[in-house]
Amino acid sequence: MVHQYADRHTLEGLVPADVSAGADHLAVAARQAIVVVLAAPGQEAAVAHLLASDEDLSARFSAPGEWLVISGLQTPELLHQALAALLGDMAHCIDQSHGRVLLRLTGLNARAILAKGAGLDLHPSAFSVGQSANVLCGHISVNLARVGDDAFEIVVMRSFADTLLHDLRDMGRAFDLTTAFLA
Amino acid sequence: MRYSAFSIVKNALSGNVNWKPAWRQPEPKPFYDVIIVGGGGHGLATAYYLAKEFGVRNIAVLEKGYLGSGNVGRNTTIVRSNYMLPGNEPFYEFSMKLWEGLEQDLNYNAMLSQRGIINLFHNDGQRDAYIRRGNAMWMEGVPAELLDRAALRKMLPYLNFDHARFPIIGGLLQKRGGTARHDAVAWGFGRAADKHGVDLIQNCEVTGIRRENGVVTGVETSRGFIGCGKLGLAAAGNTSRVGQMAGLKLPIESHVLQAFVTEGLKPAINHVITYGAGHFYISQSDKGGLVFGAEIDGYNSYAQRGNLATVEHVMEEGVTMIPGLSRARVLRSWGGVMDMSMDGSPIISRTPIDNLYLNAGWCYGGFKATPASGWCFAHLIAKNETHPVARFLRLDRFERGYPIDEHGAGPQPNLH
Amino acid sequence: MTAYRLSAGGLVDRSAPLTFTFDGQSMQGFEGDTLASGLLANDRMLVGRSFKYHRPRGIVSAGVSEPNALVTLGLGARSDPNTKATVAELYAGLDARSQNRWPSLKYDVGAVNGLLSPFLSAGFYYKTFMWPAAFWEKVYEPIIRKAAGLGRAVLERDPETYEKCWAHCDLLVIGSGPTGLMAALSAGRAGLRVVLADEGFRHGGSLLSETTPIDGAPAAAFAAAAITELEALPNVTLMTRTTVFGWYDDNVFGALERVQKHVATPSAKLPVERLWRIAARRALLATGAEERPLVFGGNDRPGVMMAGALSTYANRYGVAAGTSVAIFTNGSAGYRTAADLSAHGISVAAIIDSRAESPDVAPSGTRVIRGGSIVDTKGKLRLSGLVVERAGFEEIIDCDAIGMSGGFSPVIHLACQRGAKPLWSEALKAFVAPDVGQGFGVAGSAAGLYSLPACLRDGADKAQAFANDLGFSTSPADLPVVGAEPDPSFTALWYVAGAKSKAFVDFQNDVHVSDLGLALREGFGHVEHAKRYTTNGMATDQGKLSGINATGLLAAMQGISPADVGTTTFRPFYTPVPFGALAGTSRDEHAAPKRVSPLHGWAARNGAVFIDSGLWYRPSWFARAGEKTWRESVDREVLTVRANVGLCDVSTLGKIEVFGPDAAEFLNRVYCNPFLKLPVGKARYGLMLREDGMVYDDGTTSRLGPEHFVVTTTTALAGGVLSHMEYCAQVLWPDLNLRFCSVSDQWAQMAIAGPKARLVVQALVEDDVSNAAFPFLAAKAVTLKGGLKGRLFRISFSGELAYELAVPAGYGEAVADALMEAGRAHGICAYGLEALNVLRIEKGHVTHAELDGRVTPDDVGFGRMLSSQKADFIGKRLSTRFGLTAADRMQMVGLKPIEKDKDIRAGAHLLREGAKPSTLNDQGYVSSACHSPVLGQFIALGFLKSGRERYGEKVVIWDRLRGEETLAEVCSPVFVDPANARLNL
Amino acid sequence: MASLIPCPHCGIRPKEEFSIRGDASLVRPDPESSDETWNDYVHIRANPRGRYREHWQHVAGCRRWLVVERDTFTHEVFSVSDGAVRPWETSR
Repeated sequence: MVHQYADRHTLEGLVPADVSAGADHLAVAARQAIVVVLAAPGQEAAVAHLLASDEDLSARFSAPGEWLVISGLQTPELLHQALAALLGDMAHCIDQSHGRVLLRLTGLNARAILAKGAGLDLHPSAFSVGQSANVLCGHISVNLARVGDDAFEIVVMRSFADTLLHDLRDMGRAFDLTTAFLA
Repeated sequence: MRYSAFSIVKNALSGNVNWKPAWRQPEPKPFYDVIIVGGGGHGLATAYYLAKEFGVRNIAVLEKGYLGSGNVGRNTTIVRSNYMLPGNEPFYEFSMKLWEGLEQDLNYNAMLSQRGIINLFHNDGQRDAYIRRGNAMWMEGVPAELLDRAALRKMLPYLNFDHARFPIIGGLLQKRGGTARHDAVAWGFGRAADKHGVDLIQNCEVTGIRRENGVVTGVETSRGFIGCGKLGLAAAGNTSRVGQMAGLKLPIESHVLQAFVTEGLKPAINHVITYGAGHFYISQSDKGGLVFGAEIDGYNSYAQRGNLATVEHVMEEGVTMIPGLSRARVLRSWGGVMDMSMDGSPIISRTPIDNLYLNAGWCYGGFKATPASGWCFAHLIAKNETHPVARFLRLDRFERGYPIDEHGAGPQPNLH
Repeated sequence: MTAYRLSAGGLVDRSAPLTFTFDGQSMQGFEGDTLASGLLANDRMLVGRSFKYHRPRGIVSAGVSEPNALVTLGLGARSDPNTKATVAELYAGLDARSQNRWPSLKYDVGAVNGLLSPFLSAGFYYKTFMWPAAFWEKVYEPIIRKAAGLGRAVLERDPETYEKCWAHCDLLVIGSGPTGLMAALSAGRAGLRVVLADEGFRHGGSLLSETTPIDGAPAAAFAAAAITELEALPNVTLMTRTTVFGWYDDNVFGALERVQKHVATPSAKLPVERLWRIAARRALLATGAEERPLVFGGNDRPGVMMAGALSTYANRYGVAAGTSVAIFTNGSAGYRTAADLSAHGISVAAIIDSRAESPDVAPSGTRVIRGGSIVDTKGKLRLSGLVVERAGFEEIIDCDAIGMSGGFSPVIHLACQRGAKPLWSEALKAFVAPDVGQGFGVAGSAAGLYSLPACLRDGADKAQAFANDLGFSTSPADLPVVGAEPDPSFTALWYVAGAKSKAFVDFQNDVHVSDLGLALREGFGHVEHAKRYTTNGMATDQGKLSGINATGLLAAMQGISPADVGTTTFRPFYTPVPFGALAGTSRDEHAAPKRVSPLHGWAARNGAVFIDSGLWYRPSWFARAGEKTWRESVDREVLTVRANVGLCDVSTLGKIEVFGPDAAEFLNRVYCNPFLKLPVGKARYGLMLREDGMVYDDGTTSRLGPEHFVVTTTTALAGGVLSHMEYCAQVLWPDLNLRFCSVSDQWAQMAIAGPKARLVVQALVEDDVSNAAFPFLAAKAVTLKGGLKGRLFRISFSGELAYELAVPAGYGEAVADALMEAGRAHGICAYGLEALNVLRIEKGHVTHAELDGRVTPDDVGFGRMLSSQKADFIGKRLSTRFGLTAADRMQMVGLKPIEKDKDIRAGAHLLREGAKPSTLNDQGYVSSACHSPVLGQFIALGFLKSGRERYGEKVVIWDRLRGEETLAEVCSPVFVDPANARLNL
Repeated sequence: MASLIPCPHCGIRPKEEFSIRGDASLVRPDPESSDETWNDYVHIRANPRGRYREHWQHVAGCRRWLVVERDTFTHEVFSVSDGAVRPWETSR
């Protein structure tokens, strides 16, 4: 009987692995550890503080007392264990590494591309580096984070990733947006 | 003055200067046997039938704006009787039959156009629900036809058969469904009511309802107190406000529904079509404008205007249903305030106050009901007895547990 | 020749000639022309026919108010009917055709309507066409519909693309004329995020036709310099070809950008049009003022134009609309046009000034007829002269164009779209915008300031005020130097007395003065009634020219002030917006997102035929070679599950994990059946009600730990149930200590069902899945051989021994493949929604075909689940209402045709045997039906009045819609294994 | 209102990110309350023209249920707050 199972990315076959990035580029993370952290009622501030204190963790705000914690370095299991150890009874940690897909949009036109889908004001004065939020992009709810002046990360539910990819490519058509898996 | 081809010729030859006003502009009398609040389609129809069918003589209709200034003049003109539930179908079919003789009865051409209404469906579950509906229509003796994809393609080749996100698999056709010229319905009923002696009093806003010993004795208005023997409310989106003046607790929320018209185009869409994967519906007027709408904006509102997000959603549905609409230019959008009931069905009912009667809860479907609503409300007011086809449309059906919920959406008005 | 290109002047690029066609005739224009200026340069004044009388009509305006010059551009699926020639930008290869005429523009048969006009007065159709009743749809309406509309709708698939975009700014300036430019400069210099939008293809608005120098240079040069400065400011966004069409709540504006409507072959990389939603903290309306037509006899003759348009054609486009032009004016503006024309060497035949006296000075040598009025015009397809009347004397003056100037109306459309009523200004003889507050200002001519210096100052002042309001500091405005100009003045003139032919108010809809008089006479004097009765203002220009004159006329006829008549309601859209642009990219296959199951690839490899199910695509059945109909495949799948084992993708069900000390208490309140005592490691079927006592959704909930549950919902209501639970937790019971999270996308979930299911599951799962170790309704985390972690549930929708195995989504396909491999020896097959549906009907399980929002738990046989022990749960109280517990409610039953070979289909109704069909006799309906391969016949679930008392009774399954009647026996809804023996194997 | 909602957790967002449920002034009755109280809660609405408190959920954002206090005629928004009666500790 088979004992090792292949982990298939939902965008496999839809995104090339070896395209050189253009000026505006959409990279799809092939593997990512993503854990939803839900602070227990009353523990929101303490959890926020602990998450902020660990430089290896990137905690994306999604709702009061709720974060998507992302790590490009750890496996889902290790991230989950690390968070459970860090937060103990203060929070519930739910592995969503398979339930979400992470995309990174970079380039001078990244903001102009996103403005075709998201109603959030993306001007740096309104949405600065380090900020994140759940937001509607077209008809799909995503978590959007600004990770650089011209770099954004988008976390989307796995089942919607195909459509979001199509939409983002369409939004980037005028700028010759390139797409590839993140090596 | 009776309207006819002859009257048109005669007046044309005399320079069209001898036409008489469609209705008088009476001063309010101190007392009426029956006062109807609301000079829209339902209020005018009620007054007309009260006078003509039920022999009530001393009637006034009080309208805060101009006649027909509410929803009767801002809807998408659709007429149909294709309901599923026994609480609704006989009532709407009664209305349909009244429509079919209305113009001759009123001596006014409301341009009833029975061009056929087609409800599209997109999956097996919807198909089964529409078959259930079609059979419910037949139970009431109302012809309905099931169209498959091939028949639809032949009939409406411009629908999105090949690139639809939600494929069209068939449709339910009611051939007798169609449209009527909305303003003309109000004007026709108003003119005919006036001919029967009804006082149509415009610019007369009801500001209070006077009660003595538990019965209504009259209404305070912007033109002074007017006494009445019986009071009927037909105030559509303002029902809650008027009802509150009499202390009524009502299962109604007011919501805004937007409607739209395109620039005039040569006729291309010759039916009324509704989209089953959304709420979009469309027909083309005899002037050439494509008239359409979809869902309500979703929030409580008394403003006769809506928001752009809803507009965009309506257009998405429209273009998805008929790709060729893409280049048609939308000329105007407007909003009507809908009296959304808690089960999506209307109320024609007595109230806890003996001589106060209620006609409300029409949601976005009041126009097609206009004649039957008027007739049944007049029946109720005149005889203090419910008309058989309206017997389920009671105000107390909610507390008694007899909702008439066509959509199965429960007591949340913005889901109906 | 009457209209022609001037030898010099204008902002057209004479070095860039363009060839275009009109009604097949090839013509030449220049870059910078509109179609209208191009047509005039080619001496084409006659461009259209009116709606009702098919009267010949020419170009009237030079902008969006144009009622007459409507043409169809493009061919086939790319055609754009009703395009205003006055706005359409000329490009090489543009193909324009006239509309509403047959056989040709010059000879139009429809013009016969004009002869019948006495019979076609306003509202005539309401008074006739009623006899005989049957004739309306058959005879009258088709004739009327033949006459309907102007341009032709093709209804072909649009090959172009559209898109939407958001913009956010501190200040939106609408209109880039003198006021808007100064406003944008002031705000931009102060550092505000500014969007400056103009509907034209070139910024500058009226400055592009302006002859007064600014800072000693031509006005257009000032505009160009201002734009250069604004372009250099990073905080300013300039948008041309962008019409702000609507003002919505919270200062959100809709704007349409025509990205590629001016190019012959649009680039595939760009949309042809783009819809902008602009969220502006402040907005300034700088849309200028509209010149009013004069209502005089024969005022619709081709060649009668707005005076300002004549100036624009001459100054901006270098085109003379006539060789000998008369001006008819009630104010000073007419004199300016006369001066403009004279300066270009165009002969001015006369200035006819309705005022007996005025201080205005005509160009030298120009004849001025003060106190005169035009009472008629001459010519057929083109104006050849006019009849002027003064002091009782008439005179014919030859001319081939008339410029009419009836005063000005501020363009306040947007300001009044949100319910504010325009205010009548007696001083301005015009309606002005009231103070609408909310960060929306009106400036320049739109605010009734008509002189250039006043507009420039007002734009700067109001922008600075907004800047200060938002906390930006500003320096004193650096205003350009312009020679002092008097405000143009005029006297109100709603109707020119003594008309010898029809005097039109609404050109496109052919509404003339006597139509409005008739409306008034018949009681339709309210401005809204008059509009609806006569159709005044309802044409494609939405009354931009006709509205004010109708109000003035209705007032004058009644001897009251226009203030007492008011205007009709200003509503979106300021100018028409195509469906496509408002829809953007959400159309066709992309009308809604497509959700992809983690097992999609597995299903596809196994021959799945997919069907859309909400936003998902799910396998409907799995076709195998040799199977000719879907029924063959489905029957095989069902029989395989009943005999061996099958695998079904159930990943699309909603999955919500609930955590916390109060998790059990919470579930106990949202479900009607008890959950407090559900043991860890167990699943339970739950029924969720709405507060009105009706069933909302169902699903299994499993307790994975003392404070950890996983709730499943139906696919259709996954989102709705989550929202409902959030409402309950956040709003109703915020004191409960719990949290939850949707995990629907994390897990690939597979149902393995059939008597051999255990063999297949055990082959993959490390844990013991025997009946003893893992009985019916067991639920727990498991480890797959090899170490993969998953979850296993012993639940069954099919009625067979069944497991649902969940693994992290990415592994779904591999695990499904492994299950198929493990099951091969046991005859496993993949099964889809159709087979699932048959299996559950055979077992009497409900779906949303039964749970349609109108049924109680008791209706579907779950009355006993309503816990009487619980103090409270959602829906408890109202489920006791009389109507919800009445004995004659419809209850779910099974139905079997008496003749075994008859079929039953969902949607049929039920009648007592021998009863006549009627609503009163209606006994119920069929909710689900299928062919049961196990029973070898059709079976159905249905709802029948007092149904559970009627097992054994024969009822008629009445499907009139499809012409079928079938006699059936009422039975229990559980057709297969009523003792549940198979579940517990 | 209705174009943009200032979510207390996420900032100003367009209407389409929200779903709307209805009157937020209704309080779910005690189980022991009268039939009339329960019927009023489920079916009767004050439906004022003017100031109104309405439940909106930020479905595409934080998924919090919010109380939007606004005017049903002018559509002006007066305030938006979290729907949980207990003050929520924001930890953003």
